[in-house]
Amino acid sequence: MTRLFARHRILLPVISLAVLLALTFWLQPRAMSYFGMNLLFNLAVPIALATVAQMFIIKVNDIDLSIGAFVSLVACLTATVLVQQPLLGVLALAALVLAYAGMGAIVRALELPAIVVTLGMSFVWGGLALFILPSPGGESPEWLSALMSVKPPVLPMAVWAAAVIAAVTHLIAIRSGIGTVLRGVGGNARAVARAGWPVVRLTALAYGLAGLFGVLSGMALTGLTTSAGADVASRYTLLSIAGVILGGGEFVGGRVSPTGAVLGAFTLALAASLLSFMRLSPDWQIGSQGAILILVLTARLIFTRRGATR
Amino acid sequence: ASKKIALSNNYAGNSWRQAMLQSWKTVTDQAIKDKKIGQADAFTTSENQATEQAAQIQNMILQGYDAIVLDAASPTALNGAVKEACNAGIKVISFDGIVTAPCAWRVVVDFQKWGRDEVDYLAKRLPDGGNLLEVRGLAGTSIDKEISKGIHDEVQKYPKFKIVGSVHGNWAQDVAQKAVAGVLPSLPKIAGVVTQGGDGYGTAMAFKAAGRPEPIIIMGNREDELSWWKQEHAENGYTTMSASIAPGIATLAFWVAQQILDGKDVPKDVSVPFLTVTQDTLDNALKTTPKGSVANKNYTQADVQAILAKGK
Amino acid sequence: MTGKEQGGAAVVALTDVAKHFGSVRALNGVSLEIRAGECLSLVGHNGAGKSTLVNIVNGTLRPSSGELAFPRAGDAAAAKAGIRSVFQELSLCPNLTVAENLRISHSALRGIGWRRKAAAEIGQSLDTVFPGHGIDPMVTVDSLTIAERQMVEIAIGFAPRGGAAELVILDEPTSALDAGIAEQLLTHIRRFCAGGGAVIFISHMLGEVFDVASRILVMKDGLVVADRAAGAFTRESLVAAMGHVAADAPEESTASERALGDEVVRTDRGLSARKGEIVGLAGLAGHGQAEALARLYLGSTSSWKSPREPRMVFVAGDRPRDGVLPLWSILRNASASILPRITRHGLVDRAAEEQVAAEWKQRIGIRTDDLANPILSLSGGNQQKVLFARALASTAPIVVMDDPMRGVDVGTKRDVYTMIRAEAARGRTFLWYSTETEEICECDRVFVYRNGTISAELTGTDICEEKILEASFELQETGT
Amino acid sequence: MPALFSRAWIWSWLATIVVFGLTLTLTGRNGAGGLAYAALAFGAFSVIVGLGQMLVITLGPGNVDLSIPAVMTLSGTLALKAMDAAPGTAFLGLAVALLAGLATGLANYILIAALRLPPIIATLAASLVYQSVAIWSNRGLRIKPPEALADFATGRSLGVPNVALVALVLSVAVWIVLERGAFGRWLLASGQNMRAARLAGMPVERVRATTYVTVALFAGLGGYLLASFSGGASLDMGQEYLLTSIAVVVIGGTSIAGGHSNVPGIWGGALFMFLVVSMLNSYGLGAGIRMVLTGLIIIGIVIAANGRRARR
Ligand SMILES: Nc1ncnc2c1ncn2[C@@H]1O[C@H](COP(=O)(O)OP(=O)(O)OP(=O)(O)O)[C@@H](O)[C@H]1O
Ligand SMILES: Nc1ncnc2c1ncn2[C@@H]1O[C@H](COP(=O)(O)OP(=O)(O)OP(=O)(O)O)[C@@H](O)[C@H]1O
Ligand SMILES: [Mg+2]
Ligand SMILES: [Mg+2]
Repeated sequence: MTRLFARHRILLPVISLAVLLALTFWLQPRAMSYFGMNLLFNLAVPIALATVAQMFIIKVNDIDLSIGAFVSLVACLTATVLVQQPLLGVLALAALVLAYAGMGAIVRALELPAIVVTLGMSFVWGGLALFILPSPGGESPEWLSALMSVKPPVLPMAVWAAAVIAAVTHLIAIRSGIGTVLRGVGGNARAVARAGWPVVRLTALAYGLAGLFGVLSGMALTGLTTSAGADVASRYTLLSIAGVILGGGEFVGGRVSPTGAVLGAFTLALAASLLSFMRLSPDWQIGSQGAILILVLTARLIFTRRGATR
Repeated sequence: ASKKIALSNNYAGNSWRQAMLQSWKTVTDQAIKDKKIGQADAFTTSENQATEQAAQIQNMILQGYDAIVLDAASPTALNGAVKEACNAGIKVISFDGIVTAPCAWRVVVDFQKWGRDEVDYLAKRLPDGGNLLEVRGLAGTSIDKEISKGIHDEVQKYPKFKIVGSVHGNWAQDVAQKAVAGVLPSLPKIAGVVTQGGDGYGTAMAFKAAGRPEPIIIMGNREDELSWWKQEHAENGYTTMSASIAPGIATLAFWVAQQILDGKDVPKDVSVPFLTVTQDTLDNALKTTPKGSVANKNYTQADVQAILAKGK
Repeated sequence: MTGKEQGGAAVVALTDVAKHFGSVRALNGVSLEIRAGECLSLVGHNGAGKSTLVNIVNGTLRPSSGELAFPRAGDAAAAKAGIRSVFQELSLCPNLTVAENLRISHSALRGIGWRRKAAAEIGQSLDTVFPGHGIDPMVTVDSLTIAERQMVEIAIGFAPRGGAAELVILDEPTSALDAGIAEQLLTHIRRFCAGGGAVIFISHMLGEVFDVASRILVMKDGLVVADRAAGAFTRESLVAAMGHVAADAPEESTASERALGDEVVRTDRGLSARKGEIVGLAGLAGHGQAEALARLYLGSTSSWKSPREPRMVFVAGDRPRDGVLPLWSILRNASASILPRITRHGLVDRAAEEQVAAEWKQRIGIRTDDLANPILSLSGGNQQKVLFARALASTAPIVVMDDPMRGVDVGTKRDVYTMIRAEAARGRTFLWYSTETEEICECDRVFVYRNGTISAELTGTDICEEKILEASFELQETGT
Repeated sequence: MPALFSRAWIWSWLATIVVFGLTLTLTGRNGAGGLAYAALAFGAFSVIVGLGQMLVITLGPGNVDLSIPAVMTLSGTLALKAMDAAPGTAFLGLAVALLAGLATGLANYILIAALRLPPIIATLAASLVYQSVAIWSNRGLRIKPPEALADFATGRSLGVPNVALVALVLSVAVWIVLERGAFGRWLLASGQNMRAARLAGMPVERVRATTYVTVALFAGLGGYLLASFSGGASLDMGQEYLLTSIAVVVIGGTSIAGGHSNVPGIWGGALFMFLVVSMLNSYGLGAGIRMVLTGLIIIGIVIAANGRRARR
């Protein structure tokens, strides 16, 4: 049993999500429908994208404290510049992705602690966002809102989106050759360097991918909420870290799972909903989020520890 | 009378919100006992996040509430969720932090007017004008922008006033205190301080610590602000004004929701005045305000029916 | 063999290559040619320079001086010349699968289905080298045993990787393999060389060396001391060529001269020691000695209490991992274990600290002009002396030493031996893991480890290289 | 050696001096005293929690305490509630605040050690629970501190704010423990190499537990003083100290890789963080530019300090 968990790390996030989902359906049978699932999960889509972005950073043994501010900035750009001047907007978003890659290159080349650099950058992104959108507003591009509210057959948009995100990032991070090398950097950077790879450039690539998914997250968020604000996603930093860990990832060693990260993000979103279905007293609604995080992570750590000493 | 109403609140971290939750509970408990409504649950998310609140609204749709009373984190970012609620036949009533979605009702407070009233009061008190310090709220929010706009627009009318400094106090005494203390050394003599509520006491503390003469600081109905004012008045005749939204506005929104569910025809915009405290009403306001809380007013069904009747 | 290698150019040619790390002369001028079809075996003591030499050949290190050429390929880059390496320390990414690890060193592998191709390639290589290996190319490396990981590394070394291996360097490839698997490897090496490939094979297992080598090169202190065809050596002459001159050590320390007290250590795995005894742990590196000592030490001390008079102290051999506190001065490193004794009211008595450190600097001869210098400014050997001082300065009756003489020069070693004997005479007990036979011979009693368990307990005159080798090298079957 | 030592914290002090000078160009020389006084008073709180955060970060990579804001809020709330503005209860309040710190510190340590949660997640999750306890205990009422305590917290001795004197005493104590004490040696060793420290006979678990409890005690004290200073505890009063506590540590030259702390740097970092906001406010820059500049300056200082360290 424990060996099974050690082999297939993905099982634990799947089971946590399934258990929470079952509890939710039991408490709120109405959620068990096309409509219900959409309501439960559609706002988890941008969180999942941000979690994937965080995963690319954790994959190379760093941590990103700026992703929430970054996603907010992207949302602000999407709701303003991208609508008014689409070309400029696209260029700005591309520049942001490059800036992320540059951040990675600087972190690795100067051997700076990523946690500090990203902390500083979180102020920069937040400031730029305020600059673009001093108060909430803006309007998401039509096509984006339409895209985020499509009603695909069989399953709601959120579930399809999760499947697509998981599949695409799985392809990039796990299946592709370069993704494999990137995970190698997290696992044993020395071995990768010995085999002749330029590690600084690889790190920049990982950060660049994180930037790309950060951009997607901000756009998805704007499409869903139809507008933006300078701190609309500030919680995403900690949510994304928790999501990666819930999804079976580890802070060091290049051990991450894109599918797990998506599931982790969905689990977090679901946990919040479950708590609200339980109708706790408002005093304890915030604390219970912490408690449920501790519970789920404890389960995970018991399994991985047993797995390690098998 | 068996209808279910939910309160969606995005923040619980200050005395205003806590007083609001308290008012909600007092009034709705009684309403349930009186069989005027079936159920009225309060839900709170942390940290003023629109995304979490949107998810919360979506959950309320699933839970089958008949109406959602909403203090929104953002006027626009919840519109997606609000529209879904409307589509599901749920009545949405926003107050304090209102939403712009056309299908929702709004219990509106004219924030710009608040800002203008502050400046007008100062103009009356300071006919010679002088330097003003502006203490703003949370950067990036719409309420902050609205009040500030009202203040700046109105100052245009009084050329003798000059806003010489502007800091963000996040509607919190300790943050305001810190921000004001940081700019005071570089400011000339200040005649008046325009604020946004919840920051007047901190501002006063900062002036006191810097050993500067106390300007006229507009207060925001917090108990500590009012009692400081009272004390200063006793000592040296200090006079100012105080205004804010009463946290009990939530109960007004509640009764509006109840009326709508009852089939009454209610206009989309219900406007309410501020709760203003003047030197004359100060003692009375202090008496009715719990220690450490904020001046409040709970609305009754009759109050609301009267307001709605007047509105027509 | 065939005329091919006489006529063909050498795969690798080194001319007077030297490598210095700061002031450490790891390699002191080595000239060497390796031809196709040859299996060259490198032997020598720990730190003789074997790894340094092969790391120069494969391009990981740049020589400080001298020439390195690949005449056969006519190309300067080792990778393009078909040079492959299996490093001494693990060079796999533990979070990747076996097939993915092949991808790291074979960047030409791309396109759709590369994983399948990689799996097929590594699978085939594994099948060739280790028939019946039972390793699934699709499992992650961290779920493999140490031996399986080593097999994977070797298989990656021999895999075609888009060309063909000309020279495969194997740095102690069998240290983690059991006899059967090792035999498969040796068979493959012979086959590979017969097919025209060249191999550099480093091992401390002399049996294997004789089994597979066509030529043996003996290194000592960065120099080549012997380079002959394998047939020209006997086991005895090879050991003699490798070994230190051990004759001048006067026999003055036997248990009979000291009164041994009661048993003070006994573990459930059979390790025991008496008061005043010097107990050796011998055997090949990585056969469980270090783990046994760590288990003993961690089990007998607490991570909550730091008593004034600890029961046990530890001397680390793996300095970066277990010993040195790299940001600190020599002084602070030296006093790390005696803090509770020199602390008054929670504050460290710095005068006392300096006094103790100065005394041990004197006694153990730490070569520095100022104890306030950073520990990393010391040579490795001197860093090791600081760790010794740290342990011996405490009052602990039991001293646990995990191969503590790495990088310590001969003169100091003698001093330390004397000191250990003196301390033992005063009633201290030493548990001493060493990879050097010379040091093991200093002990009163020796436990030889093999595959994580004690395979022999030797006392008195039984403590000699012969018997230790016998118990650790598994040479019994050859009947020496 | 002293020259070498200076390098780590000199950057934060240089930055502080530059920012102070730039602000003075606005205020003129007579503003200097006021600005310095304000910086000391408000910097003191950052110093107190920053010292605790520094100890945790010294423990090595991955160690950080994200529950500082919640612990500040909880202890401030509980302490002021226990005192209930009654005279002569200052020490009772202090005891309550420290007890709250002790309890939360132990809880954090248990989550980290027994459940093996990564500290970053453990302290984050726990902080949500502490926040709820604070809400539950007093529902956001701002109870005034006893008068004597408020006077002490906002007062000055020898021209220096009392809170800065408290921070100074704590700093000296931490400095002595780190530089002279056995515990400090153990902590610094554990941060460099936990395994080597353990093998050298050091009580590494005790060090870890003590450190996590100490940071919570400091946060508790910080919350108590801040609440007394600003006239009451509010539910979000610790919020800004989440990033500030980390920022002052890294700006101050403490290595995020552990094993190395820097007490003088904490003061440099804390004064800098206050003064940079004051400067940007005084120059009348908007919130956006202010944040961008703050971030860039932080990164600049870290690159300067780190580059130095690499060259050493
Ligand atoms: N990167 C380095 N920096 C400093 N000294 C080094 C470095 N690498 C090796 N040395 C030193 O060079 C010498 C030769 O080391 P080398 O690894 O070549 O020995 P070896 O013969 O392979 O030993 P073993 O049998 O233990 O593997 C040793 O004294 C070692 O401490
Ligand atoms: N990076 C450095 N910074 C400062 N001093 C150094 C540095 N490296 C070496 N030294 C000094 O140079 C001296 C010579 O070092 P070296 O490594 O040659 O010692 P050694 O005689 O080989 O010692 P051992 O035999 O113990 O290895 C040492 O005393 C050391 O203090
Ligand atoms: Mg040397
Ligand atoms: Mg070697």
